[in-house]
Amino acid sequence: MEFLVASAVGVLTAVGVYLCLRGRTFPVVLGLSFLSYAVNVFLFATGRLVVGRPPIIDPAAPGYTDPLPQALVLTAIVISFGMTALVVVLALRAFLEAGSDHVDGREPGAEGRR
Amino acid sequence: MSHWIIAPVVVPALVAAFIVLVARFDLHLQRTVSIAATIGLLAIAVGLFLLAEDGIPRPYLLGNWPAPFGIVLVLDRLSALMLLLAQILAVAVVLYAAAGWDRQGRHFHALFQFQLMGLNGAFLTGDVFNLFVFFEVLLIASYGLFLHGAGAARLVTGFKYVTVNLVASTLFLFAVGTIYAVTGTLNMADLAVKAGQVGPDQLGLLRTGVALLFVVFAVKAALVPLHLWLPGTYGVACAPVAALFAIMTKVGAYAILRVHHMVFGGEAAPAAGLAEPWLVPAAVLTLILGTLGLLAARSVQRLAAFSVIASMGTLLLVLAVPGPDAHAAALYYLLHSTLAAAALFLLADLLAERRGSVRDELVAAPAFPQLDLLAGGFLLAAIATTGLPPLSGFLGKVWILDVLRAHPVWPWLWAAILATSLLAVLAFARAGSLLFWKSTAVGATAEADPPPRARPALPLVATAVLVAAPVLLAASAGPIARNLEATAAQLHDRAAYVEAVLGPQRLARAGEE
Amino acid sequence: MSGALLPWLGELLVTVLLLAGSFFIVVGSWGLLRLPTFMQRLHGPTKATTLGVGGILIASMLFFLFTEGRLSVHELLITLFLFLTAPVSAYMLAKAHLHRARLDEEVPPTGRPVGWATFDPAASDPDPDRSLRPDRAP
Amino acid sequence: MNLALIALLPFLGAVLPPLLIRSGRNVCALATGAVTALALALLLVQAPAVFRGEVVRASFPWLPQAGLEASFFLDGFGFFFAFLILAIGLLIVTYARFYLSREDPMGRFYAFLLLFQGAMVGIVLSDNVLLLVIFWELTSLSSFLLIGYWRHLPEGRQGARMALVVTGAGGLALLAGLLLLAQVAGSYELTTILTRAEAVKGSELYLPILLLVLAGAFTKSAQFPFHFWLPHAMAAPTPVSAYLHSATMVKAGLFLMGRLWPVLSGTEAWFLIVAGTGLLTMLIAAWIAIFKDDLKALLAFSTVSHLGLVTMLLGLGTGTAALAAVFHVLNHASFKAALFMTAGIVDHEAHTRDARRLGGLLHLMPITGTLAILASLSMAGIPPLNGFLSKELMLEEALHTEWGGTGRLFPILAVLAATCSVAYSFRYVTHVFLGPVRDDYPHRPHDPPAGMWLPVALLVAAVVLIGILAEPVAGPLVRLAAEAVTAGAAPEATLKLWHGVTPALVASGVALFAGLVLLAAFGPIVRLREALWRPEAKRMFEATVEAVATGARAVSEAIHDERLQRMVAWTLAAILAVGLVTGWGGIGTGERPGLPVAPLGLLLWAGAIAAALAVALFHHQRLLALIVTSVVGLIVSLTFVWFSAPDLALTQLSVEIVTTVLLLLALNYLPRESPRESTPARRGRDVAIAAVAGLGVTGLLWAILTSDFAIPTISTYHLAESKPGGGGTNVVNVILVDFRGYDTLGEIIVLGIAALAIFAVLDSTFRGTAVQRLRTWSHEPEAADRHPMMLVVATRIMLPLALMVGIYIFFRGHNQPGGGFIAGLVVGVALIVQYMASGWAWARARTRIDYHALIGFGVFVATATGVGSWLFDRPFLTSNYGYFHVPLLGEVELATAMLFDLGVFSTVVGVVMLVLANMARVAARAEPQTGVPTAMDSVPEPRLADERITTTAPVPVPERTRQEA
Amino acid sequence: MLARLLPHPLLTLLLTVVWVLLANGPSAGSVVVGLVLGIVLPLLTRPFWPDRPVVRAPATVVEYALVVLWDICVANVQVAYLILFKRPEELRSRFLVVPLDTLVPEAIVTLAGTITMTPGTVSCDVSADGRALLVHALDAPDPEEAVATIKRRYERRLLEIFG
Amino acid sequence: MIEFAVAVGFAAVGLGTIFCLIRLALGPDAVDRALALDTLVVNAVALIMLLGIAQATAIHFEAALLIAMLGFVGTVAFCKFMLRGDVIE
Ligand code: NA
Ligand code: NA
Repeated sequence: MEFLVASAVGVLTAVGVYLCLRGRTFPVVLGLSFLSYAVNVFLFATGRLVVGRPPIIDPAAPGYTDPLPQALVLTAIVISFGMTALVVVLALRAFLEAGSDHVDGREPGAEGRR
Repeated sequence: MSHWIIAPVVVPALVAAFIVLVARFDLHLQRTVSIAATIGLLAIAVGLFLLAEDGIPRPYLLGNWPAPFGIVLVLDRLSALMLLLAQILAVAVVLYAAAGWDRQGRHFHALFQFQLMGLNGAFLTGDVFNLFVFFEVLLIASYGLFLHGAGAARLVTGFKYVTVNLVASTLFLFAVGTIYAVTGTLNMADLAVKAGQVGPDQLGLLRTGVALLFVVFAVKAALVPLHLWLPGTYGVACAPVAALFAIMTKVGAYAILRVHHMVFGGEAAPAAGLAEPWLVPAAVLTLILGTLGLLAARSVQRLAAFSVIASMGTLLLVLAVPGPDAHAAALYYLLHSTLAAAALFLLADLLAERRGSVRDELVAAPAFPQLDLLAGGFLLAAIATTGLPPLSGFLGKVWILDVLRAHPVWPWLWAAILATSLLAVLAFARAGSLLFWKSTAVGATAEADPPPRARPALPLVATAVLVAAPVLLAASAGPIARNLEATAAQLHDRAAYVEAVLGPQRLARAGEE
Repeated sequence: MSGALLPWLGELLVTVLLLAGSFFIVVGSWGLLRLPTFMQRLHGPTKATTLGVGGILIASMLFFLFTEGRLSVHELLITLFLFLTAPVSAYMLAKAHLHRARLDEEVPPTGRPVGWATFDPAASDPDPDRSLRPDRAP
Repeated sequence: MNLALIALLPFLGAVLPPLLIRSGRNVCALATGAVTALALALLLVQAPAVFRGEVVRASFPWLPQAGLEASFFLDGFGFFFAFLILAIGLLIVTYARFYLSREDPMGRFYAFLLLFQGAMVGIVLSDNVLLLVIFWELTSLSSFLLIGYWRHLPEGRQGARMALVVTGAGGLALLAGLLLLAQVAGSYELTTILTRAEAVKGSELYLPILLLVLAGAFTKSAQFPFHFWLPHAMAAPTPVSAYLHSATMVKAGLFLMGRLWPVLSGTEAWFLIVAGTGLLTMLIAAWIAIFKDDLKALLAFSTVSHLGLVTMLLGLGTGTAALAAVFHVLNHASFKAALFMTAGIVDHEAHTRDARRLGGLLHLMPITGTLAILASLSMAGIPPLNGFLSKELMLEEALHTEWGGTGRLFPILAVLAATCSVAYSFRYVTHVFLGPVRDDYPHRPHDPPAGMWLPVALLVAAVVLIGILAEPVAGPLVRLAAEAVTAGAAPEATLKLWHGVTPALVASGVALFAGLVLLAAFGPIVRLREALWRPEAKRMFEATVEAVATGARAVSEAIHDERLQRMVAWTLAAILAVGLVTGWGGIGTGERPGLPVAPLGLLLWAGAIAAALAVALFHHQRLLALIVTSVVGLIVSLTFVWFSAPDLALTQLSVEIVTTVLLLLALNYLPRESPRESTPARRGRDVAIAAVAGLGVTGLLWAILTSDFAIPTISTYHLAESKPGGGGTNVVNVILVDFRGYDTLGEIIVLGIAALAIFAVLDSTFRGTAVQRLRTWSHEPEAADRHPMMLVVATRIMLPLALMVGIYIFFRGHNQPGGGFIAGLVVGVALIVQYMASGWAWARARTRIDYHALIGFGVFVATATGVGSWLFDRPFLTSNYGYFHVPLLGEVELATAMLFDLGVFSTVVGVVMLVLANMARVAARAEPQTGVPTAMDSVPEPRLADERITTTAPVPVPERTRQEA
Repeated sequence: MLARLLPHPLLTLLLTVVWVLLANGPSAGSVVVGLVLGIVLPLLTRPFWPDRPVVRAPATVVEYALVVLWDICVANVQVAYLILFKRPEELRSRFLVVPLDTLVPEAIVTLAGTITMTPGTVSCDVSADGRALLVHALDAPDPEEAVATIKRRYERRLLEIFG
Repeated sequence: MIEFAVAVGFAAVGLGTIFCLIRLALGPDAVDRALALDTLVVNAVALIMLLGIAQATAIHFEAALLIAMLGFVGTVAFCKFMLRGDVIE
């Protein structure tokens, strides 16, 4: 399974990177979401892939997976949620204000004053 | 254990919460609370600075969990110094903003306090993941502050600023994840210990993690080519925010010092010396591009923005030199460049406010009120920024030239620093003569004088504080330098840090149970 | 899985329920894939899947009852929520389809003086309370 | 102490003129004069010691880490210069009082002048080389301010900038040179450095040091080819020209060469560079000076020429030459300052200083004319004036100097220069003062008030006196200074008028004769010169600066073009470069056994990858991309379920939903499709970057997952202590609210800030262009009903259920998957569904919670919970818990961590709702304003706008009526 | 007074049951907490459910639930057959219009939900006046009969419950 | 016997997932894709329950509960968007 997870994280990263390089705000936002998926799974996986051993203390449990990366990922998810929310709103507002949803605030080719 | 150590984080958090909770509809109350709190924080920072003077790193075990299992704050000379710098800047900024900028949008003071919380938290923490969290706090507060007052340019630029920083934040997590995977710890002191125990098979992984972490800090520090976000951002932020941002790049420099020179630096660490080969050429490029930007700038605020880049180039160049001597010089330059850049940003706004429709653009325009006063301020700020004598910019540069001698290619570095200094002088001379000399030739204000608005003194006072800073830094260079030497020495005394954080406290916890 | 404690009958029951649930899951998804029109496809998942999941949930409940001797009723709750929400999803999907495929001419008339809510502007009351009220004046 | 005070007095005194100008111009000038006089007095107090041969020193620590000390010393050379600076300064102050007009801001003038004076004195008294550089650059700065004093004059601005850049550049070179010198000599103190001549000259850094130091000296002293700035500095008021650009500042370069003479001179390089440059400068500048019609320009080029003369003398490296150099500095200072002042008087009186428009002034202003003629004759080297004496010494030295393999070239060039010098000096006399009185002066001149000519008279008196009684009047001082230059080697020369008929005298005579001939043929020669190519230094400089600025702008704006795609691409490229270079070869597959591949896992893997790639491919259709992205989110959640991370799964799921709603809300006002606009090349580049990034991350994670790490992780402690120490069995939750509760505090604050920032950003939507755009936004055709009945009714049952589940998850979190954050999201989502079903206005009117307050409360509670532990003298966020028996409920666990979690919960609900409600508010604003008034119209106006509705439910809802059809 | 305290008694019951289910079984503690929440939550959320449908025949609720569950099971098999073995073109899919007698939104929604949950039919829309339901049938050879079945089996009982 | 049934269940869910993914890919309309997503979410509940049986643990209950309760919100949001553009109006 390790290779599946590693390669999936790689693909998510690649897609995130590709979308972040697009010229419109919305794909960039999606790209950031993908990057956040990727890094969350990555961070989570640094605690190794363990099946059936959740970090819930139970006398009968045979063992536990590393809980710390999970806590870190939780924090990361929450933070990236806040960031995504902000960046979405920003994309919207920039579009409403500038009249273009190009990441640079003006349609390519249009004369723009610096 | 002094609870004051956490105060720089808790106080702004509570004040911001109070503002949101209670003072939301009362700008006057917001101002009062915010200013009082900031001044209070300055007092606390001074207190902590004095506390740290004894040279013993003081850990603060959050949740009373022993290090390295809980999160630990560490007050040492460096963190105390950065705290002090941040609060000094903050006082000037909040005074400046309270004269009217805070009215331009919502929640200025709450965001401002949160920004302080983020900065202070980042300076105090002794945990790499917590550093990430507080990076995010200070970043998101900076996004909010940056967008303060909105406007198309700010929104479009804001999107870019946020996007680039989100990419960097993602990288931070990749890096921290890698480091945790190899070392199994997040505590900086523990990392310093564990980094030495990593087996040869996994050294590559650790080095990669550490190098990636460096890139994160380099983005914050605007190291070429990771600096592209800066000119726009600093060029369109509202003045007090831009002034506050003067310290944001320094957070990157601080983190490099803390993480790469303290935690992973030194003789014991396998990850030592990773960045240096990259750093020198990139820093020189930063210096050069920043300086070219100074010549290219079309407004005072952009001038200030590029001066930040140029100063980061100089600063990072020194960070490429290992050892406490170089870092003492770097710290001096850090203090100087933060305050000088902030002064320039505020001056840009004072000018913009007085020059009518041309704002702070570098074009000739009719003379304006308080021209001589601002000319004087600009002159001092320009002297400081370009590194002309006798202000701190010069002293910092001389000191830096001195320590750079330890670098193998020092003649080139000297040449870069001196040549860019000259270009900076040229740029500022052109700008200043245009703003203050040529303007008078344009003739008196042809248009009917707008009704004489009351010009509040507060912004002038705040600006004066910052403009005076390079003078004071220069005048008291001796004692400051001695302090910075001790600071740098402490930073490099890894063993003392580790012992302070991990040593006796672990025993104390066991005894308590 | 300890079969020793599990009475044969219970095991059989669980197995049957699991198989039945599995069957309906496949059928539902197959319908989603196979049926040619959207309206037909809508039938597959919203029903068969729901019952399929329902079967597995009951199986799970019985499984824990027989293996660990405790009655796990959480599954009932999950079923409850699925039954509450699935029709809403289907309803909204159907409306979205009606709207996007512009089916206002294809659907039969309401037999009322007004049209279907998706198409008739009379339904566009900004006040949800009033729009809920049957027979509201157009 | 006194020494430092001499340098500092003018700086301190500089605050006086601007303050005192309100008391009148006389007071202002008097104060300035008093400051200068006091400094001069302090200097003279030291005279006896200096003349005794002592070296007076004073030192204060400044920045020893960088070698900088505020250390001063006074020897003969320093005394000589300091005396010149202060004495002439006193005269200039007097002169300026009368020269400046009423419109000129005098306070500022005197302030700058005193700054300059201080800097200049500082240079000559500095012991520490870095201190010297500081003062050096301060003279550049103050000269910049003085040249630009008349800020409305473009020549002033340009001249000032040029002077600053050229001399500033020299200063930077000097800094480098002196740093190296200090390194080689092992000390930053001149008094020590001057004793290390062998070490310096023997060092491999000698040549760099020499070049750098000379770059400083030559720029300051306007040596060819850096001479061009000086004439343009003449845009300054004449007192400035007289003071800075003839008597003092330009001599700083000479001073420096003299100062470092012991350690730098006497080598081949020194001779070639210094003497050669000096000679060339002397000749070229003198030639140009002849043709300058502007009196100040003429004097300026003559100054350059004389500076060249002194430079040449210093370059010769002999003691006698050094003596001559010092002597000429004195002489030149006296006659040139006088000349500038007379030029100023002419300008002041006749309102022009164009030689072509003047003539015959001797008759109209006899005093000025006489003084000017005397000074000019001295400049021409006519006996018995002091200029003659030093010129004789110069020619004497030049005559036995070999250069370019011959002993002829040097003297010939020197005589040529002297010839030109005679020519321009006499031109100044004849074209301005002699000849008939004209009637076309712009203003009819007469002698100025005594205050203006008295300083000139004093200087001319010195000119005459030194000329006649050189040895008694100037001898001791000059000799003292010269001995300091040569480090004690007493120069062999006597200062007297008559040495007999020496070759020098003959040369002098030749020069005089040739010069007069030259002047007689002035007309034809001017035409000849105009036929020659004349490099226009100012234009070249300006063009260079413009080219630099344009180039810089081109480069900078090409690089900093603010394009996000470039920013991101470079950022990623840098990350990849660093990652690959560090990781390559150092990272590889480890030996750790992995989990077997489960078929379903493979399926989910394929699904996730297919979905992700589909999003990349079809991202142009945004709704589609969003739907497919949800699939990825779902699979990520399932991954967390699979690999023992229930809390993560819950969080991911609920965050996913909120994010989707948020994106849809935004998408409503964004274009539904992205145009296909990137070129195939660009896409190729991006795919390449993406692929490398993906492979890199895969490799990194693969290496991590397959490696066995020997070091145990700190989480073994968390697992062990979770129950006994933290009171919870859900270790992840205990980490979140206890072990690392501080992280969580930061995290909810991030959320809170995000909400505040979003609120602030959206708040501004209701002003300016955005409103117009919103109002005119063309919607796609919409379905009719806003509030589908089934949805509305279902959500009314769902809400209490969801709240209950939220409460359940909240309380369970400490021991089982769940917790405040997830609970907050569940409640938030439940409320969102209400909003979706019934609309923003309806739902908001029924929510009595102020979301701002909820956020503030949450942050406050969480922080205050942390602070609470101070009461027990425990660190911030120290938790406590206990078990309590409650009737009916049994054992109940209460933990402070739960209070903390309550803060988390409250913040999360507040954030989710504040953000969504405000997004919805944007939409409400955009509604076409038709038909019945809706609740949206009652949104408070922007100034006071808040998400709070001040007037709720403006639409009266009648009682439910039942009507049969 | 009681009506004010218990705006939706059935909801209170439902919530109590749900809490007990969440607590994974009845116990004194869970019932008490469930009851408290069952009372408090409807009060808190009352503004969101302003109407108060009166349940007139609580017993019919149980009957209705059993009928629906039975129908779900039976019809599922039929639909499975249709999906698996009938060629799509053989399906007589069509829209049905179910005229409504009930005027209670909760009843209408319950009916629509029931129709959707019983295989073979999906509720698609209501008329703008809320007096007719648009239903899609996967295979309805006799549309009138299908509509009649719906009205007979479900709407009749709902009318009993909600009046 | 139950192991077998669980394996069949996994296979069924897998198959169902494949069908959903194919429908997701085929479309043709966004509504079809939203429907496919909705079905996937329900399949996910089944998958989680099966995991619970296979691992004999109740630890996944909350996840299943949350999907069951909130899974439809995404679908509703997508539909509302397609219907009105404005998700919250
Ligand atoms: Na956290
Ligand atoms: Na939790």
